[in-house]
Amino acid sequence: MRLILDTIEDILIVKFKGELDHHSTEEAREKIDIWYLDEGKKNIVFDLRELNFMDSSGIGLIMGRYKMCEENGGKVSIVSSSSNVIRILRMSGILKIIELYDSIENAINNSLEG
Amino acid sequence: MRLILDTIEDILIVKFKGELDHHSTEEAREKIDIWYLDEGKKNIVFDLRELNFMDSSGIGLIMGRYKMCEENGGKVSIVSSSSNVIRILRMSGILKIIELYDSIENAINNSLEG
Amino acid sequence: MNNKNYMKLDFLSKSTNEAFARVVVAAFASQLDPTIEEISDIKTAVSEAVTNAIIHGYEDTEGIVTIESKIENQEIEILVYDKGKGIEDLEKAMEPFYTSKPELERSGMGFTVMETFMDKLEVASHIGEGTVVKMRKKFQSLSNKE
Amino acid sequence: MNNKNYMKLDFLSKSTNEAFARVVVAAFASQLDPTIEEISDIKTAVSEAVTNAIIHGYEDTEGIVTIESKIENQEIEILVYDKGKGIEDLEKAMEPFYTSKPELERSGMGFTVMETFMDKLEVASHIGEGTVVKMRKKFQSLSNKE
Ligand SMILES: Nc1ncnc2c1ncn2[C@@H]1O[C@H](COP(=O)(O)OP(=O)(O)O)[C@@H](O)[C@H]1O
Ligand SMILES: Nc1ncnc2c1ncn2[C@@H]1O[C@H](COP(=O)(O)OP(=O)(O)O)[C@@H](O)[C@H]1O
Repeated sequence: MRLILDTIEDILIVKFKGELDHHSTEEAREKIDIWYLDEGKKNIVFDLRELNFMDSSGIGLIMGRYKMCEENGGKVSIVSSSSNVIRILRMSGILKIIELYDSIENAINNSLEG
Repeated sequence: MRLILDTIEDILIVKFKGELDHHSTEEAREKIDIWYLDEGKKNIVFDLRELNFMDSSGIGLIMGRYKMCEENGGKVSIVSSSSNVIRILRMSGILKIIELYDSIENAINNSLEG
Repeated sequence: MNNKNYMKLDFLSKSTNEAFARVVVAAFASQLDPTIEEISDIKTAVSEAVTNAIIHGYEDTEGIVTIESKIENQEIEILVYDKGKGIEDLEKAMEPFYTSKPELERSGMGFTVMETFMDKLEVASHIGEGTVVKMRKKFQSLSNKE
Repeated sequence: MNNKNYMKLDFLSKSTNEAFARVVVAAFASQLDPTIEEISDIKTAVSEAVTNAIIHGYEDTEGIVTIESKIENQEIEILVYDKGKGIEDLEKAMEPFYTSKPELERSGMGFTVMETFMDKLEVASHIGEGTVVKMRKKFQSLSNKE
Protein backbone atom coordinates (compact mmCIF):
# COMPACT_ATOMS: atom_id res chain seq x y z
CA MET A 1 0.00 0.00 0.00
CA ARG A 2 1.17 3.53 -0.77
CA LEU A 3 -0.22 6.52 1.12
CA ILE A 4 -0.18 9.96 -0.49
CA LEU A 5 -1.25 12.95 1.63
CA ASP A 6 -2.14 16.33 0.19
CA THR A 7 -4.08 19.40 1.35
CA ILE A 8 -6.41 21.91 -0.32
CA GLU A 9 -7.60 24.73 1.94
CA ASP A 10 -9.13 23.03 5.00
CA ILE A 11 -9.27 19.57 3.37
CA LEU A 12 -6.83 16.73 3.92
CA ILE A 13 -6.79 14.46 0.86
CA VAL A 14 -5.80 10.89 1.72
CA LYS A 15 -4.96 8.78 -1.30
CA PHE A 16 -4.35 5.02 -1.05
CA LYS A 17 -2.76 2.93 -3.79
CA GLY A 18 -2.61 -0.87 -3.78
CA GLU A 19 -4.03 -2.96 -0.96
CA LEU A 20 -5.51 -1.64 2.29
CA ASP A 21 -5.61 -4.31 5.00
CA HIS A 22 -4.97 -4.47 8.75
CA HIS A 23 -1.20 -4.25 8.24
CA SER A 24 -1.38 -1.18 6.05
CA THR A 25 -4.06 0.63 8.10
CA GLU A 26 -1.70 0.40 11.09
CA GLU A 27 0.93 2.18 9.03
CA ALA A 28 -1.45 4.79 7.64
CA ARG A 29 -3.50 5.75 10.70
CA GLU A 30 -0.83 7.66 12.59
CA LYS A 31 0.43 9.55 9.54
CA ILE A 32 -3.09 10.68 8.63
CA ASP A 33 -3.88 11.89 12.13
CA ILE A 34 -0.60 13.78 12.49
CA TRP A 35 -1.21 15.65 9.22
CA TYR A 36 -4.84 16.35 10.08
CA LEU A 37 -4.10 17.72 13.56
CA ASP A 38 -0.76 19.45 12.91
CA GLU A 39 -2.02 21.24 9.80
CA GLY A 40 -5.29 22.12 11.53
CA LYS A 41 -7.52 20.67 8.80
CA LYS A 42 -11.27 20.23 9.05
CA ASN A 43 -12.43 17.81 6.34
CA ILE A 44 -10.99 14.59 4.89
CA VAL A 45 -11.43 13.23 1.36
CA PHE A 46 -10.44 9.56 0.94
CA ASP A 47 -9.31 9.00 -2.63
CA LEU A 48 -9.72 5.22 -3.14
CA ARG A 49 -9.64 5.24 -6.95
CA GLU A 50 -6.32 3.40 -7.11
CA LEU A 51 -7.11 0.95 -4.33
CA ASN A 52 -7.50 -2.56 -5.67
CA PHE A 53 -8.15 -4.31 -2.38
CA MET A 54 -9.81 -3.34 0.89
CA ASP A 55 -11.12 -5.45 3.76
CA SER A 56 -13.01 -4.47 6.92
CA SER A 57 -9.85 -2.96 8.43
CA GLY A 58 -10.32 -0.15 5.90
CA ILE A 59 -13.86 0.39 7.20
CA GLY A 60 -12.45 0.72 10.73
CA LEU A 61 -9.89 3.25 9.54
CA ILE A 62 -12.47 5.40 7.74
CA MET A 63 -14.91 5.24 10.69
CA GLY A 64 -12.16 6.34 13.06
CA ARG A 65 -11.36 9.39 10.87
CA TYR A 66 -15.10 10.11 10.58
CA LYS A 67 -15.33 10.43 14.36
CA MET A 68 -12.25 12.66 14.48
CA CYS A 69 -13.67 14.98 11.80
CA GLU A 70 -17.06 15.08 13.49
CA GLU A 71 -15.47 16.34 16.69
CA ASN A 72 -13.91 19.13 14.64
CA GLY A 73 -17.15 19.99 12.86
CA GLY A 74 -15.70 18.63 9.61
CA LYS A 75 -16.88 15.95 7.23
CA VAL A 76 -15.48 12.92 5.43
CA SER A 77 -16.05 12.00 1.77
CA ILE A 78 -14.94 9.03 -0.29
CA VAL A 79 -14.04 8.86 -3.98
CA SER A 80 -14.18 5.41 -5.58
CA SER A 81 -15.46 3.70 -8.66
CA SER A 82 -14.16 0.16 -7.96
CA SER A 83 -17.06 -2.23 -7.55
CA ASN A 84 -15.17 -4.35 -5.00
CA VAL A 85 -14.37 -1.41 -2.76
CA ILE A 86 -17.88 0.05 -3.07
CA ARG A 87 -19.42 -3.32 -2.22
CA ILE A 88 -17.66 -3.51 1.12
CA LEU A 89 -18.32 0.17 1.86
CA ARG A 90 -22.02 -0.38 1.20
CA MET A 91 -22.15 -3.58 3.27
CA SER A 92 -20.75 -1.77 6.28
CA GLY A 93 -23.49 0.87 6.25
CA ILE A 94 -20.81 3.56 6.14
CA LEU A 95 -22.34 5.12 3.03
CA LYS A 96 -25.38 6.16 5.07
CA ILE A 97 -23.26 8.71 6.89
CA ILE A 98 -20.42 9.39 4.42
CA GLU A 99 -20.93 10.71 0.89
CA LEU A 100 -19.49 8.67 -2.01
CA TYR A 101 -18.28 10.52 -5.14
CA ASP A 102 -17.01 9.19 -8.43
CA SER A 103 -14.78 12.17 -9.11
CA ILE A 104 -12.24 13.85 -6.87
CA GLU A 105 -13.33 17.31 -8.07
CA ASN A 106 -16.91 16.79 -6.89
CA ALA A 107 -15.70 15.51 -3.54
CA ILE A 108 -13.42 18.52 -3.04
CA ASN A 109 -16.00 21.09 -4.18
CA ASN A 110 -18.60 19.64 -1.88
CA SER A 111 -16.21 19.68 1.07
CA LEU A 112 -15.28 23.32 0.38
CA GLU A 113 -18.92 24.38 0.31
CA GLY A 114 -19.85 22.42 3.47
CA MET B 1 2.07 -21.18 -20.95
CA ARG B 2 0.68 -20.55 -24.42
CA LEU B 3 1.98 -22.44 -27.45
CA ILE B 4 1.66 -20.92 -30.91
CA LEU B 5 2.68 -23.03 -33.91
CA ASP B 6 3.31 -21.63 -37.37
CA THR B 7 5.16 -22.75 -40.51
CA ILE B 8 7.24 -21.01 -43.18
CA GLU B 9 8.40 -23.27 -46.03
CA ASP B 10 10.18 -26.21 -44.33
CA ILE B 11 10.42 -24.50 -40.93
CA LEU B 12 8.16 -25.10 -37.95
CA ILE B 13 8.07 -22.01 -35.73
CA VAL B 14 7.34 -22.84 -32.11
CA LYS B 15 6.44 -19.83 -30.00
CA PHE B 16 6.07 -20.03 -26.21
CA LYS B 17 4.46 -17.34 -24.10
CA GLY B 18 4.50 -17.24 -20.30
CA GLU B 19 6.18 -19.95 -18.22
CA LEU B 20 7.75 -23.14 -19.55
CA ASP B 21 8.14 -25.78 -16.86
CA HIS B 22 7.72 -29.56 -16.57
CA HIS B 23 3.91 -29.26 -16.59
CA SER B 24 3.81 -27.13 -19.71
CA THR B 25 6.49 -29.07 -21.63
CA GLU B 26 4.31 -32.19 -21.23
CA GLU B 27 1.48 -30.30 -22.90
CA ALA B 28 3.63 -28.85 -25.65
CA ARG B 29 5.79 -31.83 -26.68
CA GLU B 30 3.12 -33.87 -28.40
CA LYS B 31 1.61 -30.94 -30.26
CA ILE B 32 5.00 -29.87 -31.60
CA ASP B 33 5.92 -33.37 -32.79
CA ILE B 34 2.57 -33.93 -34.50
CA TRP B 35 2.90 -30.69 -36.46
CA TYR B 36 6.53 -31.37 -37.34
CA LEU B 37 5.91 -34.89 -38.60
CA ASP B 38 2.44 -34.41 -40.15
CA GLU B 39 3.44 -31.32 -42.06
CA GLY B 40 6.75 -32.89 -43.09
CA LYS B 41 8.89 -30.03 -41.83
CA LYS B 42 12.68 -30.07 -41.56
CA ASN B 43 13.82 -27.25 -39.28
CA ILE B 44 12.49 -25.81 -36.02
CA VAL B 45 12.80 -22.24 -34.76
CA PHE B 46 12.00 -21.79 -31.06
CA ASP B 47 10.70 -18.27 -30.50
CA LEU B 48 11.30 -17.66 -26.77
CA ARG B 49 10.99 -13.85 -26.86
CA GLU B 50 7.78 -13.83 -24.83
CA LEU B 51 8.85 -16.50 -22.36
CA ASN B 52 9.35 -15.06 -18.89
CA PHE B 53 10.28 -18.28 -17.12
CA MET B 54 12.05 -21.48 -18.13
CA ASP B 55 13.63 -24.22 -16.04
CA SER B 56 15.63 -27.30 -17.07
CA SER B 57 12.48 -29.02 -18.37
CA GLY B 58 12.65 -26.53 -21.26
CA ILE B 59 16.23 -27.65 -21.96
CA GLY B 60 15.00 -31.25 -22.15
CA LEU B 61 12.25 -30.26 -24.56
CA ILE B 62 14.61 -28.38 -26.87
CA MET B 63 17.22 -31.19 -26.79
CA GLY B 64 14.52 -33.72 -27.70
CA ARG B 65 13.45 -31.65 -30.72
CA TYR B 66 17.12 -31.17 -31.67
CA LYS B 67 17.54 -34.95 -31.92
CA MET B 68 14.37 -35.28 -33.97
CA CYS B 69 15.50 -32.59 -36.43
CA GLU B 70 18.98 -34.07 -36.68
CA GLU B 71 17.49 -37.40 -37.78
CA ASN B 72 15.67 -35.50 -40.53
CA GLY B 73 18.77 -33.57 -41.59
CA GLY B 74 17.23 -30.38 -40.23
CA LYS B 75 18.40 -27.88 -37.64
CA VAL B 76 17.09 -26.08 -34.59
CA SER B 77 17.50 -22.38 -33.77
CA ILE B 78 16.46 -20.30 -30.79
CA VAL B 79 15.36 -16.68 -30.65
CA SER B 80 15.59 -15.00 -27.25
CA SER B 81 16.78 -11.81 -25.65
CA SER B 82 15.73 -12.50 -22.06
CA SER B 83 18.77 -12.69 -19.80
CA ASN B 84 17.14 -15.31 -17.54
CA VAL B 85 16.32 -17.64 -20.39
CA ILE B 86 19.70 -17.15 -22.04
CA ARG B 87 21.47 -17.86 -18.74
CA ILE B 88 19.90 -21.28 -18.39
CA LEU B 89 20.41 -22.07 -22.10
CA ARG B 90 24.09 -21.21 -21.76
CA MET B 91 24.49 -23.20 -18.53
CA SER B 92 23.17 -26.32 -20.22
CA GLY B 93 25.75 -26.19 -22.99
CA ILE B 94 22.94 -26.28 -25.54
CA LEU B 95 24.21 -23.11 -27.23
CA LYS B 96 27.28 -25.02 -28.39
CA ILE B 97 25.12 -27.02 -30.79
CA ILE B 98 22.13 -24.72 -31.37
CA GLU B 99 22.38 -21.20 -32.78
CA LEU B 100 20.90 -18.34 -30.72
CA TYR B 101 19.44 -15.31 -32.55
CA ASP B 102 18.05 -12.07 -31.23
CA SER B 103 15.64 -11.57 -34.12
CA ILE B 104 13.12 -13.98 -35.59
CA GLU B 105 13.97 -12.81 -39.16
CA ASN B 106 17.62 -13.79 -38.79
CA ALA B 107 16.67 -17.17 -37.39
CA ILE B 108 14.25 -17.85 -40.25
CA ASN B 109 16.60 -16.63 -42.98
CA ASN B 110 19.40 -18.74 -41.63
CA SER B 111 17.20 -21.83 -41.49
CA LEU B 112 16.04 -21.27 -45.06
CA GLU B 113 19.59 -21.04 -46.35
CA GLY B 114 20.76 -24.08 -44.34
CA MET C 1 -11.26 -33.68 -15.69
CA ASN C 2 -9.98 -34.54 -12.22
CA ASN C 3 -9.08 -31.18 -10.77
CA LYS C 4 -8.91 -32.28 -7.12
CA ASN C 5 -6.22 -30.43 -5.30
CA TYR C 6 -5.07 -29.79 -1.76
CA MET C 7 -2.72 -27.46 0.03
CA LYS C 8 -1.87 -26.49 3.58
CA LEU C 9 0.07 -23.39 4.58
CA ASP C 10 1.51 -22.50 8.00
CA PHE C 11 2.96 -19.07 8.65
CA LEU C 12 3.90 -16.76 11.52
CA SER C 13 1.19 -14.49 12.93
CA LYS C 14 2.79 -11.30 11.58
CA SER C 15 0.63 -8.66 9.94
CA THR C 16 2.94 -8.60 6.90
CA ASN C 17 1.74 -12.15 6.21
CA GLU C 18 -1.86 -11.01 5.60
CA ALA C 19 -0.94 -9.98 2.06
CA PHE C 20 1.13 -13.17 1.60
CA ALA C 21 -1.86 -15.32 2.64
CA ARG C 22 -4.08 -13.57 0.08
CA VAL C 23 -1.59 -14.18 -2.74
CA VAL C 24 -1.27 -17.87 -1.85
CA VAL C 25 -5.01 -18.51 -1.75
CA ALA C 26 -5.59 -16.52 -4.94
CA ALA C 27 -2.86 -18.50 -6.74
CA PHE C 28 -4.30 -21.81 -5.52
CA ALA C 29 -7.85 -20.83 -6.53
CA SER C 30 -6.69 -19.64 -9.96
CA GLN C 31 -6.80 -23.22 -11.30
CA LEU C 32 -10.61 -22.96 -11.09
CA ASP C 33 -10.42 -20.20 -13.69
CA PRO C 34 -12.35 -17.77 -11.48
CA THR C 35 -13.72 -14.36 -12.42
CA ILE C 36 -12.01 -11.27 -11.03
CA GLU C 37 -14.93 -10.83 -8.64
CA GLU C 38 -14.72 -14.41 -7.36
CA ILE C 39 -11.00 -14.02 -6.65
CA SER C 40 -11.63 -10.72 -4.93
CA ASP C 41 -14.33 -12.32 -2.72
CA ILE C 42 -11.98 -15.09 -1.65
CA LYS C 43 -9.08 -12.74 -0.99
CA THR C 44 -11.28 -10.54 1.17
CA ALA C 45 -12.71 -13.43 3.21
CA VAL C 46 -9.23 -14.92 3.77
CA SER C 47 -7.87 -11.53 4.74
CA GLU C 48 -10.59 -11.18 7.42
CA ALA C 49 -9.99 -14.65 8.86
CA VAL C 50 -6.20 -14.32 8.89
CA THR C 51 -6.34 -10.83 10.44
CA ASN C 52 -8.63 -12.16 13.18
CA ALA C 53 -6.22 -15.01 13.93
CA ILE C 54 -3.36 -12.52 14.25
CA ILE C 55 -5.00 -9.76 16.28
CA HIS C 56 -7.69 -11.61 18.24
CA GLY C 57 -6.37 -15.18 18.37
CA TYR C 58 -2.75 -14.41 19.18
CA GLU C 59 -3.23 -10.78 20.25
CA ASP C 60 0.01 -9.86 18.49
CA THR C 61 2.08 -12.51 20.22
CA GLU C 62 3.93 -15.03 18.01
CA GLY C 63 1.95 -18.05 16.87
CA ILE C 64 1.25 -20.10 13.79
CA VAL C 65 -1.70 -19.38 11.50
CA THR C 66 -2.76 -22.24 9.22
CA ILE C 67 -4.70 -22.16 5.97
CA GLU C 68 -5.90 -25.44 4.52
CA SER C 69 -7.65 -25.55 1.18
CA LYS C 70 -9.27 -28.20 -0.98
CA ILE C 71 -10.53 -27.92 -4.51
CA GLU C 72 -12.97 -30.37 -5.99
CA ASN C 73 -15.01 -29.83 -9.10
CA GLN C 74 -15.95 -26.17 -9.06
CA GLU C 75 -15.84 -25.75 -5.30
CA ILE C 76 -13.16 -24.45 -2.98
CA GLU C 77 -13.06 -25.10 0.76
CA ILE C 78 -10.84 -22.90 2.89
CA LEU C 79 -10.02 -23.46 6.56
CA VAL C 80 -8.21 -20.79 8.56
CA TYR C 81 -7.18 -21.71 12.06
CA ASP C 82 -5.12 -20.55 15.00
CA LYS C 83 -4.16 -22.06 18.35
CA GLY C 84 -4.78 -18.79 20.13
CA LYS C 85 -7.08 -17.62 22.91
CA GLY C 86 -10.38 -18.75 21.40
CA ILE C 87 -13.81 -17.06 21.41
CA GLU C 88 -15.98 -17.09 24.54
CA ASP C 89 -19.36 -16.15 23.09
CA LEU C 90 -19.45 -17.17 19.46
CA GLU C 91 -22.97 -15.94 18.82
CA LYS C 92 -22.13 -12.46 20.03
CA ALA C 93 -18.81 -12.47 18.14
CA MET C 94 -20.60 -13.16 14.88
CA GLU C 95 -23.07 -10.29 15.22
CA PRO C 96 -22.45 -7.48 12.74
CA PHE C 97 -20.55 -4.55 14.32
CA TYR C 98 -19.58 -6.46 17.47
CA THR C 99 -15.90 -6.14 18.23
CA SER C 100 -13.92 -6.83 21.39
CA LYS C 101 -11.23 -4.43 20.23
CA PRO C 102 -12.83 -1.03 19.52
CA GLU C 103 -9.59 0.57 20.75
CA LEU C 104 -7.86 -0.88 17.66
CA GLU C 105 -10.59 0.66 15.48
CA ARG C 106 -11.91 -2.75 14.45
CA SER C 107 -15.24 -2.43 12.68
CA GLY C 108 -16.77 -5.69 13.89
CA MET C 109 -17.54 -6.53 10.26
CA GLY C 110 -15.08 -9.42 9.78
CA PHE C 111 -17.48 -12.35 10.13
CA THR C 112 -20.19 -10.49 8.21
CA VAL C 113 -17.78 -9.98 5.29
CA MET C 114 -16.80 -13.67 5.31
CA GLU C 115 -20.46 -14.70 5.38
CA THR C 116 -21.42 -12.36 2.55
CA PHE C 117 -18.49 -13.08 0.25
CA MET C 118 -18.48 -16.87 0.64
CA ASP C 119 -21.33 -19.37 0.16
CA LYS C 120 -20.91 -21.01 3.53
CA LEU C 121 -19.24 -20.11 6.84
CA GLU C 122 -18.76 -22.29 9.91
CA VAL C 123 -16.83 -21.23 13.00
CA ALA C 124 -15.72 -23.41 15.92
CA SER C 125 -13.74 -22.18 18.88
CA HIS C 126 -12.60 -23.28 22.33
CA ILE C 127 -11.22 -20.98 25.00
CA GLY C 128 -7.47 -21.44 25.30
CA GLU C 129 -7.34 -23.83 22.35
CA GLY C 130 -8.04 -21.70 19.34
CA THR C 131 -10.46 -21.00 16.52
CA VAL C 132 -11.29 -22.65 13.20
CA VAL C 133 -13.08 -20.82 10.40
CA LYS C 134 -14.35 -23.03 7.56
CA MET C 135 -15.55 -21.41 4.36
CA ARG C 136 -16.79 -22.75 1.04
CA LYS C 137 -17.49 -21.17 -2.30
CA LYS C 138 -18.71 -22.60 -5.56
CA PHE C 139 -17.24 -20.99 -8.66
CA GLN C 140 -19.62 -20.26 -11.48
CA SER C 141 -17.08 -19.39 -14.12
CA LEU C 142 -16.37 -22.71 -15.87
CA SER C 143 -19.95 -23.94 -15.94
CA ASN C 144 -21.01 -20.60 -17.43
CA LYS C 145 -18.46 -20.94 -20.17
CA GLU C 146 -19.60 -24.42 -21.14
CA MET D 1 14.20 -4.18 11.78
CA ASN D 2 13.19 -7.70 12.78
CA ASN D 3 12.19 -9.28 9.50
CA LYS D 4 12.31 -12.90 10.69
CA ASN D 5 9.62 -14.91 9.02
CA TYR D 6 8.65 -18.53 8.51
CA MET D 7 6.26 -20.51 6.34
CA LYS D 8 5.58 -24.11 5.49
CA LEU D 9 3.54 -25.29 2.53
CA ASP D 10 2.23 -28.78 1.78
CA PHE D 11 0.63 -29.60 -1.55
CA LEU D 12 -0.29 -32.56 -3.75
CA SER D 13 2.36 -33.86 -6.15
CA LYS D 14 0.52 -32.68 -9.27
CA SER D 15 2.44 -30.96 -12.05
CA THR D 16 -0.04 -28.04 -12.03
CA ASN D 17 1.32 -27.23 -8.56
CA GLU D 18 4.80 -26.46 -9.92
CA ALA D 19 3.63 -22.98 -10.96
CA PHE D 20 1.73 -22.59 -7.68
CA ALA D 21 4.89 -23.40 -5.68
CA ARG D 22 6.85 -20.76 -7.60
CA VAL D 23 4.25 -18.07 -6.91
CA VAL D 24 4.19 -18.91 -3.18
CA VAL D 25 7.97 -18.79 -2.75
CA ALA D 26 8.25 -15.60 -4.83
CA ALA D 27 5.52 -13.93 -2.72
CA PHE D 28 7.23 -15.01 0.51
CA ALA D 29 10.65 -13.81 -0.69
CA SER D 30 9.22 -10.48 -1.88
CA GLN D 31 9.47 -9.06 1.67
CA LEU D 32 13.26 -9.06 1.18
CA ASP D 33 12.75 -6.54 -1.61
CA PRO D 34 14.67 -8.68 -4.12
CA THR D 35 15.80 -7.74 -7.59
CA ILE D 36 13.99 -9.31 -10.57
CA GLU D 37 17.01 -11.53 -11.12
CA GLU D 38 17.09 -12.75 -7.51
CA ILE D 39 13.39 -13.65 -7.67
CA SER D 40 13.94 -15.41 -10.98
CA ASP D 41 16.84 -17.44 -9.49
CA ILE D 42 14.73 -18.58 -6.56
CA LYS D 43 11.73 -19.43 -8.74
CA THR D 44 13.93 -21.52 -11.02
CA ALA D 45 15.63 -23.42 -8.18
CA VAL D 46 12.28 -24.14 -6.48
CA SER D 47 10.80 -25.25 -9.77
CA GLU D 48 13.63 -27.78 -10.22
CA ALA D 49 13.31 -29.19 -6.69
CA VAL D 50 9.51 -29.43 -6.81
CA THR D 51 9.55 -31.03 -10.28
CA ASN D 52 12.05 -33.62 -9.02
CA ALA D 53 9.85 -34.45 -6.03
CA ILE D 54 6.87 -34.96 -8.35
CA ILE D 55 8.46 -36.95 -11.17
CA HIS D 56 11.36 -38.73 -9.43
CA GLY D 57 10.25 -38.86 -5.77
CA TYR D 58 6.64 -39.88 -6.33
CA GLU D 59 6.97 -41.01 -9.97
CA ASP D 60 3.61 -39.42 -10.74
CA THR D 61 1.76 -41.22 -7.92
CA GLU D 62 -0.03 -39.09 -5.36
CA GLY D 63 2.05 -37.77 -2.48
CA ILE D 64 2.68 -34.59 -0.53
CA VAL D 65 5.46 -32.18 -1.44
CA THR D 66 6.56 -29.78 1.30
CA ILE D 67 8.29 -26.42 1.05
CA GLU D 68 9.58 -24.85 4.23
CA SER D 69 11.14 -21.40 4.17
CA LYS D 70 12.78 -19.10 6.70
CA ILE D 71 13.83 -15.52 6.28
CA GLU D 72 16.32 -13.85 8.54
CA ASN D 73 18.15 -10.63 7.83
CA GLN D 74 18.88 -10.72 4.12
CA GLU D 75 18.96 -14.49 3.78
CA ILE D 76 16.32 -16.98 2.69
CA GLU D 77 16.48 -20.70 3.42
CA ILE D 78 14.27 -23.00 1.38
CA LEU D 79 13.70 -26.70 2.06
CA VAL D 80 11.86 -28.85 -0.47
CA TYR D 81 11.08 -32.39 0.56
CA ASP D 82 9.13 -35.45 -0.43
CA LYS D 83 8.43 -38.81 1.20
CA GLY D 84 8.98 -40.62 -2.07
CA LYS D 85 11.37 -43.31 -3.30
CA GLY D 86 14.64 -41.59 -2.39
CA ILE D 87 17.95 -41.47 -4.28
CA GLU D 88 20.30 -44.44 -4.33
CA ASP D 89 23.53 -42.85 -5.48
CA LEU D 90 23.46 -39.19 -4.52
CA GLU D 91 26.87 -38.39 -5.96
CA LYS D 92 25.89 -39.72 -9.37
CA ALA D 93 22.49 -38.03 -9.20
CA MET D 94 24.12 -34.64 -8.68
CA GLU D 95 26.45 -34.92 -11.66
CA PRO D 96 25.54 -32.54 -14.49
CA PHE D 97 23.57 -34.28 -17.29
CA TYR D 98 22.90 -37.44 -15.27
CA THR D 99 19.23 -38.40 -15.38
CA SER D 100 17.48 -41.66 -14.52
CA LYS D 101 14.58 -40.69 -16.78
CA PRO D 102 15.94 -39.95 -20.27
CA GLU D 103 12.70 -41.42 -21.66
CA LEU D 104 10.89 -38.38 -20.16
CA GLU D 105 13.40 -36.09 -21.87
CA ARG D 106 14.85 -34.92 -18.58
CA SER D 107 18.04 -32.98 -19.13
CA GLY D 108 19.86 -34.04 -15.94
CA MET D 109 20.45 -30.35 -15.20
CA GLY D 110 18.14 -29.93 -12.19
CA PHE D 111 20.70 -30.09 -9.39
CA THR D 112 23.19 -28.07 -11.44
CA VAL D 113 20.61 -25.30 -11.86
CA MET D 114 19.83 -25.28 -8.12
CA GLU D 115 23.53 -25.13 -7.30
CA THR D 116 24.21 -22.31 -9.76
CA PHE D 117 21.20 -20.15 -8.91
CA MET D 118 21.43 -20.45 -5.13
CA ASP D 119 24.37 -19.77 -2.79
CA LYS D 120 24.23 -23.14 -1.06
CA LEU D 121 22.70 -26.53 -1.81
CA GLU D 122 22.53 -29.59 0.43
CA VAL D 123 20.72 -32.81 -0.44
CA ALA D 124 19.91 -35.72 1.86
CA SER D 125 18.04 -38.83 0.79
CA HIS D 126 17.15 -42.32 2.01
CA ILE D 127 15.78 -45.08 -0.17
CA GLY D 128 12.08 -45.58 0.52
CA GLU D 129 11.93 -42.60 2.86
CA GLY D 130 12.34 -39.59 0.65
CA THR D 131 14.57 -36.67 -0.24
CA VAL D 132 15.30 -33.27 1.30
CA VAL D 133 16.81 -30.41 -0.68
CA LYS D 134 18.04 -27.48 1.39
CA MET D 135 18.97 -24.24 -0.34
CA ARG D 136 20.09 -20.83 0.84
CA LYS D 137 20.51 -17.49 -0.82
CA LYS D 138 21.63 -14.12 0.46
CA PHE D 139 19.89 -11.15 -1.11
CA GLN D 140 22.07 -8.23 -2.07
CA SER D 141 19.31 -5.78 -2.85
CA LEU D 142 18.73 -3.99 0.47
CA SER D 143 22.37 -3.65 1.41
CA ASN D 144 23.12 -2.24 -2.03
CA LYS D 145 20.44 0.38 -1.63
CA GLU D 146 21.72 1.55 1.73
N1 LIG E 1 -9.48 -16.04 15.62
C1 LIG E 1 -10.10 -15.43 16.66
N2 LIG E 1 -9.66 -15.65 17.93
C2 LIG E 1 -10.24 -15.04 18.98
N3 LIG E 1 -11.29 -14.19 18.87
C3 LIG E 1 -11.78 -13.94 17.64
C4 LIG E 1 -11.21 -14.54 16.48
N4 LIG E 1 -11.91 -14.11 15.40
C5 LIG E 1 -12.86 -13.29 15.88
N5 LIG E 1 -12.80 -13.17 17.23
C6 LIG E 1 -13.70 -12.37 18.10
O1 LIG E 1 -14.87 -12.07 17.37
C7 LIG E 1 -15.05 -10.66 17.30
C8 LIG E 1 -15.72 -10.27 16.01
O2 LIG E 1 -14.88 -10.54 14.90
P1 LIG E 1 -15.05 -9.76 13.55
O3 LIG E 1 -16.48 -9.85 13.12
O4 LIG E 1 -14.04 -10.24 12.59
O5 LIG E 1 -14.78 -8.23 13.91
P2 LIG E 1 -13.41 -7.46 14.25
O6 LIG E 1 -12.24 -8.25 13.79
O7 LIG E 1 -13.54 -6.18 13.51
O8 LIG E 1 -13.41 -7.28 15.74
C9 LIG E 1 -13.69 -10.07 17.50
O9 LIG E 1 -13.74 -8.74 17.97
C10 LIG E 1 -13.07 -11.05 18.53
O10 LIG E 1 -13.53 -10.77 19.82
N1 LIG F 1 13.27 -35.91 -5.14
C1 LIG F 1 13.89 -36.95 -5.78
N2 LIG F 1 13.53 -38.24 -5.51
C2 LIG F 1 14.15 -39.28 -6.13
N3 LIG F 1 15.14 -39.12 -7.05
C3 LIG F 1 15.55 -37.88 -7.35
C4 LIG F 1 14.95 -36.73 -6.73
N4 LIG F 1 15.56 -35.63 -7.23
C5 LIG F 1 16.49 -36.07 -8.10
N5 LIG F 1 16.50 -37.42 -8.19
C6 LIG F 1 17.40 -38.26 -9.01
O1 LIG F 1 18.51 -37.47 -9.40
C7 LIG F 1 18.62 -37.43 -10.83
C8 LIG F 1 19.19 -36.11 -11.29
O2 LIG F 1 18.30 -35.05 -10.97
P1 LIG F 1 18.37 -33.70 -11.80
O3 LIG F 1 19.76 -33.17 -11.80
O4 LIG F 1 17.32 -32.78 -11.27
O5 LIG F 1 18.01 -34.10 -13.28
P2 LIG F 1 16.63 -34.54 -13.98
O6 LIG F 1 15.48 -34.13 -13.12
O7 LIG F 1 16.64 -33.81 -15.26
O8 LIG F 1 16.69 -36.03 -14.12
C9 LIG F 1 17.24 -37.71 -11.32
O9 LIG F 1 17.22 -38.20 -12.64
C10 LIG F 1 16.74 -38.73 -10.30
O10 LIG F 1 17.23 -40.02 -10.59
